[in-house]
Amino acid sequence: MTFASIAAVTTTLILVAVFLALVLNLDQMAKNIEQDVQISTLIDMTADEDQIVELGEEIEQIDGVAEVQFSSNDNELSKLVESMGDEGQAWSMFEQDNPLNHVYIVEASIPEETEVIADQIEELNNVESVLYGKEVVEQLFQFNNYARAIGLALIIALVFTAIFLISNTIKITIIARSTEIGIQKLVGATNSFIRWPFFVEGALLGILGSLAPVAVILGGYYYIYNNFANVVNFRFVELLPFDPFAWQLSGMVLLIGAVIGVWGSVMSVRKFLKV
Amino acid sequence: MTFASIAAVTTTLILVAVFLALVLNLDQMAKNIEQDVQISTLIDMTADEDQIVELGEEIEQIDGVAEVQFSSNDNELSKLVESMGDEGQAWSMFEQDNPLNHVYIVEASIPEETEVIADQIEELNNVESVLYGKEVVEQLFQFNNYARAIGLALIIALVFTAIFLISNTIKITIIARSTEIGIQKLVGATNSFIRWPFFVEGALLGILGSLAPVAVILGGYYYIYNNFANVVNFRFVELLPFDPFAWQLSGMVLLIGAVIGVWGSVMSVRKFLKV
Amino acid sequence: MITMENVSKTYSNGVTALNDISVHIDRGEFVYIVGPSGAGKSSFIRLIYREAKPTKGKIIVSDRDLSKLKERHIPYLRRDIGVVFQDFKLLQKLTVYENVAFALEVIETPPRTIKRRVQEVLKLVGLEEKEKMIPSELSGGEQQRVAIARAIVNNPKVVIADEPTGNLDPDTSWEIMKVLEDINSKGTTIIMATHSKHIVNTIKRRVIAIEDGVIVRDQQRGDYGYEI
Amino acid sequence: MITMENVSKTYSNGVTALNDISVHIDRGEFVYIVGPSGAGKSSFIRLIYREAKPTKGKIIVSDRDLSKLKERHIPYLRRDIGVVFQDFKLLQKLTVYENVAFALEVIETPPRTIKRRVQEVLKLVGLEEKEKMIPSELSGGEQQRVAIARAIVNNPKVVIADEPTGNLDPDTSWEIMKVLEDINSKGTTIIMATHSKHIVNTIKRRVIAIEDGVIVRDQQRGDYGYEI
Ligand SMILES: Nc1ncnc2c1ncn2[C@@H]1O[C@H](COP(=O)(O)OP(=O)(O)OP(=O)(O)O)[C@@H](O)[C@H]1O
Ligand SMILES: Nc1ncnc2c1ncn2[C@@H]1O[C@H](COP(=O)(O)OP(=O)(O)OP(=O)(O)O)[C@@H](O)[C@H]1O
Ligand SMILES: [Mg+2]
Ligand SMILES: [Mg+2]
Repeated sequence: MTFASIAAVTTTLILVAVFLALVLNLDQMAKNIEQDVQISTLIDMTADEDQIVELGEEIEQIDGVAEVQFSSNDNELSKLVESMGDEGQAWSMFEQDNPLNHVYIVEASIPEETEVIADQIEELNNVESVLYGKEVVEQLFQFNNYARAIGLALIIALVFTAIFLISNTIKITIIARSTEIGIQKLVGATNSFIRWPFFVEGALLGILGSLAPVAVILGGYYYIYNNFANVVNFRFVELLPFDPFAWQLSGMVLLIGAVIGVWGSVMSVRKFLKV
Repeated sequence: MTFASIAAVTTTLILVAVFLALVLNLDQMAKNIEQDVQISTLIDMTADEDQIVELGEEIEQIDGVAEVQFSSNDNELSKLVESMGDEGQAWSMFEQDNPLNHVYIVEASIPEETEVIADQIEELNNVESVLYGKEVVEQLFQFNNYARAIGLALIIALVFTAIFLISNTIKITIIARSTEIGIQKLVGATNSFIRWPFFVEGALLGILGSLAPVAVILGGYYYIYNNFANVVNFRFVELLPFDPFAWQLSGMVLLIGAVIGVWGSVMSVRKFLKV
Repeated sequence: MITMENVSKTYSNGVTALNDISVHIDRGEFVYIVGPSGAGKSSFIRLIYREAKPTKGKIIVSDRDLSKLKERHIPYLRRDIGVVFQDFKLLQKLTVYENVAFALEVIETPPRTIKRRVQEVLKLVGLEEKEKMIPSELSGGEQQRVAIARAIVNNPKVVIADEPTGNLDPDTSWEIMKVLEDINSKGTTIIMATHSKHIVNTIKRRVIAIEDGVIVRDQQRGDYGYEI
Repeated sequence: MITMENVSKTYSNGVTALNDISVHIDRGEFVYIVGPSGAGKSSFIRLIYREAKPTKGKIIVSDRDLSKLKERHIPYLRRDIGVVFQDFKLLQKLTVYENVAFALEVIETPPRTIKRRVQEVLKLVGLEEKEKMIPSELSGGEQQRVAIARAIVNNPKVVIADEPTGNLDPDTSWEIMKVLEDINSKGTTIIMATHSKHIVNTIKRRVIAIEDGVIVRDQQRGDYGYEI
């Protein structure tokens, strides 16, 4: 029975750990995306150098602008050629006759303000147009919010699942011992005398039950981090570094295990002390 | 106790359902990606119409080629302009002086054979070069394989978790009744007489325990499908349609619940019939 | 009916409860098993209905050789034997009525017969008014009488009773003894472990005295034989 | 020591086990509780150590008014009272030694004292050789003697015994009675429910007879009073 209890705690906590890792990583990725939202200010082809500098200063003075970076049309073309891979080679013939604008790349300090800032920039002189993937950004924000909400819901559901399973396990253990508890009370044992072994057992159960999950976290995350990073390297898909993330996660799981174990045991004993 | 058991089954099966939905969707998305791997055969600028037609026929005769489609350079340019959004407008000025090649778009019937076919096409006359995102495709295949492996591992782990938790629950229920079983045997009850109530109980427990998960699947997937689809519409990220997927998933969960319930109960009773 | 040949029983903790016992009990006999606490009376009884297996020796119960009895035939042996356990062994979640009916349900008696027969037997042991109560709501003596009712309800060939009057007052004890005598006179074999000098000395029957796992006396119409 | 005033006890299923009982038991008395099965003897006993609460009336045990006793003070009441339960109530996972020692552990007796005292008491009930066995390895009478040992081990002010000889042969019964007489002579109050006419009529003490929940007789140096 004790083995079964620990195994139940273990399986649950492994699930909690996996979800925590997933959700925290997703959340971090979502933050990466947010951080990466940039406004491309296409500068009028007709603007001379002074006007360009002046425009840069004006943009910097807008509230909420975090960074402004100049990128020449040559630079833009080579970025384009690069981003298109093999197919892009065909375009490199236009290097002499660059059809692109010079660009100011602007970053908002609060990503949600991107739209407001873009609108303000558009009003300025010598701005041909402003590009920031309006729809993409909005979609990303929404996706981000969804991901966070779902992630939070999943974590809460899982912690409750864990609490439920553990206290359920302990409760059944105690039901099996309720006769013993009744006899102990009849022989003159106080509630605290009866309670403390269960308290210790709960804590032990929680901690023993979280040892395997901690091992799984450390081993598994180490493996996944090292292998996954090579396979998936899209722009925003980047795992949190093993150190300190895996250690923090392990600490959280140990803590959750111990707290839930003690809590579950105390809750369950209380019911049976009324003999 | 019975309520607690059903609740434990319920929580586990909800997790199984969520994972099944996730994994099956991911798997489908991976398949979508696979299906979409195309080879762009850039045709020599110097080739005349006959030669182009001939090349098309030659390509079609290669083993494993599923489809060959011609796309003129005008067509390619407008696709390019389109795919680049606002920024692409600048390029439309080249419509008169199109720097692009005519293209044959080739699809392999087995996506993994893409590389072999591309190599064969490259050998043909009037082919300037062959583009198929070698690295991207390989990465996608690898990602796909990883996703499947991880998905499979997760599902197996979860089904075992479910089996473990359910049989654990039933086992503990039976431990609590082992005295009763012992007495029944001493009064002359046969094993099957004792076993069948547990059999029924196991099945009921499994089925009752899967009702809530089925409700969650139907309700939750309906909501997510309708909302998520609007938010995330990247190329390959497409959810399986509610009907029939959610119904199939519900059926699977019900079946898993019933089978696990009966199995867990039969397994656990066996141990206590040796009185 | 029951034959034991050189039977010994040593428990897994090393205690030898019975040591080379040989005895024969005929169909229709009424036998008292007497002896001090811990002598081996309950162990002797447990061997007959195969709750325990002998370490050595041969046991034959109503033409079944217990050493050759297959696991799955044990229930059928037990249906021929009604047992009053020293610790009652009632099903705690069932009512008095259901506990007694259970012994009939396992042999698939028709429900109508069950009802009539259970009420008949409950009346015999004086519990007709408590049929809806569960064991934990009964006094010690009442529980003992439920155990007796369950043992005799399906008219078994043998009734084995381990201290069936230990928790009963003399009046009730005599009533129970009357019931046992009655079914014995109809041909049922009765084996009864008891500490009651009075009963043994009043209703004179065969007495088997066990001490330290050995039969020290086997006497027709014997008396209890121990000093008070 | 123990005073009951107009005490009634009706169980939740409607059975009135005790009906307007008034009684006073002095420090150092030795009282038999007799009466037919189901009369209310065990219920009477359960009220004293507060396993059950009276439906009506007032109970005072060693200067504690039980109706005013706080939940958390119940353990201390019970430590003053040693109880031999009719169904023994032994801890099934502990050995004989540990079961008896448990009653000393709850009152935080020093380990050395525990060891000496437990061995002393086990010798008194004749179980010194079985101290390492668990209850399921004991005969009925042996379990009963463990229950007796546990009840007297911490020298309680009152010993309440519910049929302490129900599973014992006459010899062992008399030994137990000697033990009870002995601790009674040292000032311990003894209350003993019993069906043994012999014991009551031989060791003459105060007899309280209960029938149908009512005290029908309360007699110094009385006899058992029921016909065999
Ligand atoms: N399950 C068991 N495992 C180990 N030893 C046992 C077991 N049951 C009984 N014993 C031991 O075997 C001996 C005989 O026990 P048994 O129950 O047969 O005695 P008994 O004659 O019925 O006594 P009583 O009159 O007290 O019921 C005792 O010493 C007891 O401790
Ligand atoms: N927990 C309970 N719930 C309901 N009814 C009970 C409970 N305990 C006892 N009774 C009933 O109360 C009555 C008195 O029971 P009690 O146990 O006091 O009898 P007793 O005198 O000890 O009998 P015995 O000699 O058979 O042990 C009985 O009719 C019994 O059915
Ligand atoms: Mg016995
Ligand atoms: Mg009683």
